[in-house]
Amino acid sequence: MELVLNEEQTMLAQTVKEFIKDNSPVTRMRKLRDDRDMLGYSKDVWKQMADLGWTAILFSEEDGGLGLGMAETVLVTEAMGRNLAPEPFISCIMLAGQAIAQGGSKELREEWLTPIIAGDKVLAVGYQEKGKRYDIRNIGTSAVKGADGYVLNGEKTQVVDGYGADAVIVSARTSGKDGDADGITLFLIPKDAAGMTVTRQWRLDSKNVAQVQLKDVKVPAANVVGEVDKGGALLAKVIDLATVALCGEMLGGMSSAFDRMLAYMKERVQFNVVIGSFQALKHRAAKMYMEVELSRSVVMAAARAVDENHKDKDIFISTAKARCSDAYIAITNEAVQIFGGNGMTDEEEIGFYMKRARAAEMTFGDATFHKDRFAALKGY
Amino acid sequence: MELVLNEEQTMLAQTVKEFIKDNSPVTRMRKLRDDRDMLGYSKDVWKQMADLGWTAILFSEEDGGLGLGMAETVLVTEAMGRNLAPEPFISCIMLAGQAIAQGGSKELREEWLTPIIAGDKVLAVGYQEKGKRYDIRNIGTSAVKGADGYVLNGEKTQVVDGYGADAVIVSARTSGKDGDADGITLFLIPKDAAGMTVTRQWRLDSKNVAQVQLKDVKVPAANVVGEVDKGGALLAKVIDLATVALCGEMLGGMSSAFDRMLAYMKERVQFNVVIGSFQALKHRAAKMYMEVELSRSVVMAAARAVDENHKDKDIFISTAKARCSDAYIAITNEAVQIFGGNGMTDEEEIGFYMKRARAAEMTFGDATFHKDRFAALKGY
Amino acid sequence: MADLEEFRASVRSWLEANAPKSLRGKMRDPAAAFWGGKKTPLPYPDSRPWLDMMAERGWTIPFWPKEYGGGGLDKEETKILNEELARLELPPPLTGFGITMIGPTILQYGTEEQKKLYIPQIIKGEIRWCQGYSEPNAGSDLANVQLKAVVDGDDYILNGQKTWTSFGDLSDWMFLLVRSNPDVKKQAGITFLLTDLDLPGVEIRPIKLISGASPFCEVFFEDVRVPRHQILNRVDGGWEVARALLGHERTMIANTFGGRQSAAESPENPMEAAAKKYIGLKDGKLVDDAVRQRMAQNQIDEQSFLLTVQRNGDNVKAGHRPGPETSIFKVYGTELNQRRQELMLSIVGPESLGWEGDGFEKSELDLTRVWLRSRGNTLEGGSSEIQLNIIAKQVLGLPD
Amino acid sequence: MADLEEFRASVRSWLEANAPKSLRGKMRDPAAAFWGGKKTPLPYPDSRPWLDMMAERGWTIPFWPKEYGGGGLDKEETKILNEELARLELPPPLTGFGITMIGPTILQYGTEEQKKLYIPQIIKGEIRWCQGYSEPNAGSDLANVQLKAVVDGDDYILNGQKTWTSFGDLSDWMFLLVRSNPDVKKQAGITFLLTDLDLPGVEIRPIKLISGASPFCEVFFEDVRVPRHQILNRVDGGWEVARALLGHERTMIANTFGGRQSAAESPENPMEAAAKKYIGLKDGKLVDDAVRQRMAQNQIDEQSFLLTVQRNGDNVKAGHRPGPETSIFKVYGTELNQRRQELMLSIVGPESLGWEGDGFEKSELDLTRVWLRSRGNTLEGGSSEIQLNIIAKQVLGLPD
Repeated sequence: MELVLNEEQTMLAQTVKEFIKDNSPVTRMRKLRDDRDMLGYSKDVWKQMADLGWTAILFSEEDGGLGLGMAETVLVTEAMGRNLAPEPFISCIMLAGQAIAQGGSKELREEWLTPIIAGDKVLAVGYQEKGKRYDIRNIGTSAVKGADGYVLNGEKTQVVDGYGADAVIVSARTSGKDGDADGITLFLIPKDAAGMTVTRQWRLDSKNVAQVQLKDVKVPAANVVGEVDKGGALLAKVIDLATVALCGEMLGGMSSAFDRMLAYMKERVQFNVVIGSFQALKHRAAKMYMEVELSRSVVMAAARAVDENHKDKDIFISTAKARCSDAYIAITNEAVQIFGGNGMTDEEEIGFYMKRARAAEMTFGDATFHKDRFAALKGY
Repeated sequence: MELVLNEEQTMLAQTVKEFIKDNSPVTRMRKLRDDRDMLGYSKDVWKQMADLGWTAILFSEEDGGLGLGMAETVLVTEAMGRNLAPEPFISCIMLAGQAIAQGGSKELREEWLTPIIAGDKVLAVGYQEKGKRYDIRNIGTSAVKGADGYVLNGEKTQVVDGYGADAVIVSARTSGKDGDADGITLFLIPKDAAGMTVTRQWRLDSKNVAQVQLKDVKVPAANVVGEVDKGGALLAKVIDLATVALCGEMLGGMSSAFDRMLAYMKERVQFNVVIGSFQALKHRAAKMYMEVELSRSVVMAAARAVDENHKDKDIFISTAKARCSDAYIAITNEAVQIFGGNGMTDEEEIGFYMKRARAAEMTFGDATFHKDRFAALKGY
Repeated sequence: MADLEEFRASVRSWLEANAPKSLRGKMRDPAAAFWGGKKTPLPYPDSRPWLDMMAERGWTIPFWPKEYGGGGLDKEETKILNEELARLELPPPLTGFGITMIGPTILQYGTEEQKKLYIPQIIKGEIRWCQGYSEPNAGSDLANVQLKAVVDGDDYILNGQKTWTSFGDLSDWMFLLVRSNPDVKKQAGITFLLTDLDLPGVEIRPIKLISGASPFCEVFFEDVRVPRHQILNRVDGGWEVARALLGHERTMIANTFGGRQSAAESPENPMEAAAKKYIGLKDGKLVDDAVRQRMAQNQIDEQSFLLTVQRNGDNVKAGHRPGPETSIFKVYGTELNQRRQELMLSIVGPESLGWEGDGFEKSELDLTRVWLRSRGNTLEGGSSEIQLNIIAKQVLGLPD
Repeated sequence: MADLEEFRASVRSWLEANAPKSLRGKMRDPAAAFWGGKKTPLPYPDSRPWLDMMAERGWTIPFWPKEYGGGGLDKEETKILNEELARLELPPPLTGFGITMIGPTILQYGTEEQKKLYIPQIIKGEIRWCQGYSEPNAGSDLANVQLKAVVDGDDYILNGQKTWTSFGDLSDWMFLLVRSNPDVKKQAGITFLLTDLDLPGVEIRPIKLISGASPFCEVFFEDVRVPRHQILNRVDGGWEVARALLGHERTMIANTFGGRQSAAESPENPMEAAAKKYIGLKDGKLVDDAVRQRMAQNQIDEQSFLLTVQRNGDNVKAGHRPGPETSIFKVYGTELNQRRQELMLSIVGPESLGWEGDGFEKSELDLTRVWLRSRGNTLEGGSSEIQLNIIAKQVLGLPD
């Protein structure tokens, strides 16, 4: 793999960065939060991003996409991460879209992929359950096969962009027991399905997340995404892709936090000099800079490993998620410390990054989870 | 417990410190090393220390001791640690002496304790075996009961002060299997026992350590220290005491390393100023200072917890060993870094402390071993 | 000796007869702390009578001199009183900066008139005090005081701003530093002043923090007239007072983060409880070994820290000079608390991400805020960087 | 394209016909590296003929200009040569500071006469070079050069001392910094000089390290006469040369610690092997979970680092400016290596404490020394502190 952007990628990176800069300053995300906006993102901005083609990047040309790869995808999420743009890229494109693209029947793909890529419909995936931590095979939600389809019962938590979604894809156990890899099936449930209640939850990073309660929800067999009992593998695969995209976002976030810290060090005066002239702070900044650079390398490598279907791609993915989790937290902690009292105020934007760093760490497995997975993949 | 020295303790601390300062500069330990002195310590200095009463501190008045406690003992080992005095305090007094005092028959005590306390005889304890790491219940050495006593076979490694010892107490398995707590017995073997070969080993900290090979060594039942099959518990108890004494030594070593580093920071000029004026180094020095202070507290507490037979004394001991191990290593690493190239030369004494820190860490269980034990004692 | 036993008996019977039954057992209830003054809500209905009856005997601060309304108790008697309060698990009747900071400072620097005036008010909890040190462009550079004080007759006229004033909105009076002389070295032109916050021209605005709470305020002064007799120590002698007072503050912070329990005690441990709930044990060991090791490290750090606080106290009690300086406690205690809160997040996992509302338990929502709040610990009361500078200079003797 | 294939065929047949069979398979054998010169022992009997036959074609440094004895190969041809060497797993015929440091610097700053004189000697491995930068009281302050150079006719007369000279005792010539002008700003009075070490007045003493080895020397100069035409760049223009050369050195150190294998490769891993031997697996997991986690962290760090080195190289190859500066590689690479060695000690446990002799395996004794040696990595070639200063200033633009 070559860890360098080609011409097209450089152009894409530039375009996305400028769009986000012009259309999504952090003040936009703050306003959504202060307004207690139920959607938590802007349908309008999302539609513009779709019109620019970014939602299409990863889908095949057959499905109406651009047939590009993760190397391009992480450029989009990085730019979004820089300004904490809350649009449903990871939920709708990486999770739901990819699940349908890779596992959906022709009918499901025709019905849902076109509006997803067009930015007209938003779908979410509910896989997380309260108290089940990071192992997606731990599922309390059940799906029982009946005469005409399945009946689902259970509850999902923190379903990202689940509130207001046009449909939610949920994981449910069709056979086996808690912790089994087999016996999990993915079901697509349109928003008006009887028995499904979607409640907005409020999280520290102000993302749209929702509780999805399922009470005797009937789902036709045609709405199974992927194969019955084999949804665990599909979900894992899709989450791996989404993890790389999230790492891109985290890279953008930590870069921005670092840049803000550095700018503050050059401007804030104490004891008659800028604080950036204190050697202890300089050394800490230099170390944080190294963390950003290392993170950039592992994100690029993970994206390319996926694109090349590298035999060690899982190792690259866990390397990226572990490193980005630790680095994003370390950098935002340092930044808040260096911003001093100002960093503790809600008025200063740096705090948003510190909150997002935690939420991102705990999405798709935290640093420890991925270090454990790394060791297991290495065979020790 | 009161974490403060009383008047007698303050006086003792002063006396030991002065004696070591006058009689045992680090140059003495260097000379023993350079001369490849087989004993690795000085019988003469040891006798003087005994004459001053320090070998008697922990023994009961009945056994000819002073009947004092660990609170006093750590003052002696701390002073020794400051100058890396290599005399056999921990091996002979803490391990062998205590094993006999607490488990030995009246005959054994009469025969061995008096010369031990007088500094006339040196005994060592062989409990460690190659490849068995830190769990003292993993024993390959066997003792088979015969008509007149036991026959021992096996090999001990890194027996501290084993070379030239007048007798070696070894742990051997009399029943059960590797890893069992029961079934271990301690045997006292005089140096001239047929079939016992003691070979000097050379370690990075230049301590006297020895391989003890046992080939059909006959040991009379009268030489069992403690009860048959119950030697594991006695050994564990004695090692706990010795661990606290070692923590005292480590505290002395890290204090001295820290003091040397600080002095160097005040004297070494670079870029026309002393390097102690660089803020990054100042902050690192301040952090190391905290480590020394925290270590002092836990060593004092562990000693007092043992003396008071505190219900949580094992927790205090593991706290002390874990903290002192980490701190001694961190401080000596920092010190060598701050000494720069000079710190890397054999000529500069700071390197001796870095080497000793590693050896001390790996004696009686490393930091990880004691954190694990701490968690287990806490019930999680 | 007999006297002391008599004293204990009288304290005990008085407490049993008079201390409000509703407050018994609330000794460790942080919500039971009462900060006094006119604006702070009562924690419990009986908090006011409890304060009044104790203040009458001077027992809100039992060892302060009787002549100013204190209890006048000696060390032994104070200890007995505390033991008897603990016996009924009664909360302290009063807490606050009056007791821990400005009171001792007035006793040290105040004129006889000032002592007679302010100390009884403090003891009775009549006014709640807040601190006016920080200013917007000062940060760690505390001597960079810009708030102007200009003499006009018997008054100073104040113009400028303070910030990071804890509970300024709930306080009655402020002790603050003002720039009384702009023409000398900055430390030499500062005066220490006491002022009523209800004066015209004072405006108080809460600061919203990342945790969502607003425990701090900005306080603006526009042509505020403060009588000149309300200065402490001499004109332009405020820096000395400020430093003395900071010493009191650090001791207080160390006590807060060090916890008041002695190191040997083993109270029910919330971290262990959370680990068992959210992660679970298998064969007596936490299933997540990484968390297990971090917990052991954190608890070892905590024990080491508490023992160091104790050692310092024991040294002082024994009449020796204190061992490690209080700056250690501030740096280590606050960073330890941050590590503790971060570990708690790792233990609780995704459920720790909640902000409010559905789908999160109250304890989970509380944790999020407590963690965010803990980030400020290493900034307020002298940042970690400042404390490390102090240790390097004052304790280790390293040059500037 | 056809030409390249022809080139490959000719290289292959020549190597197969001529390269010593005894050296095949020794590509990764660190002991096979040959440093050239008159004093360094031959690693293998065939090392000399292998060097000579390669040097004849200029292939010790294949991409250097043909006019000075280099191979004159272009990028593609160099790549093919390396691939063919790798195919037979042949070690490089020559290594050393001539190739990595002083050679490129002479090509950059040397006069035509100097290039004609020195470059062929370097390519043929006739002289081994050592570095004379550090002095006893300089430490990280490299510009603090005290070694005096006084003009006397056509010569300089040198008096003073260098230290930390790698393998000074095995080297033939030294490139060094001398104080040619004591009356100007320290950087402005330094001259860069080349000198034969066999001249009268030079004395070389090895320094014994904590690891027991002596890879460095002190080099003393007493009235040593060096011809003035052996200066590089202008008189008093040595600092510029020194900095250019340091850039070459850092790149070399990064390569050393970054390892030459690409990040994607997974060679047999000595740490994993040691962990399996000394700790052991149970249900496919290391029994000691703390070590397991530290290993994962260390390997993640290593992979991140190697990928960053690779990214930098890929950027340069693609014609972009390099990404992160080489200072990053130095700091991170050396500290990573220290962490790696410390982790190795933890893995091996008490058996890692041996120094020599009975009761320890050779690999255990080697580890002890390698660990001790690794402590110097963050000091030599510009300490970590200096590198962090450089990053802060030159990369991040923070003020002095």
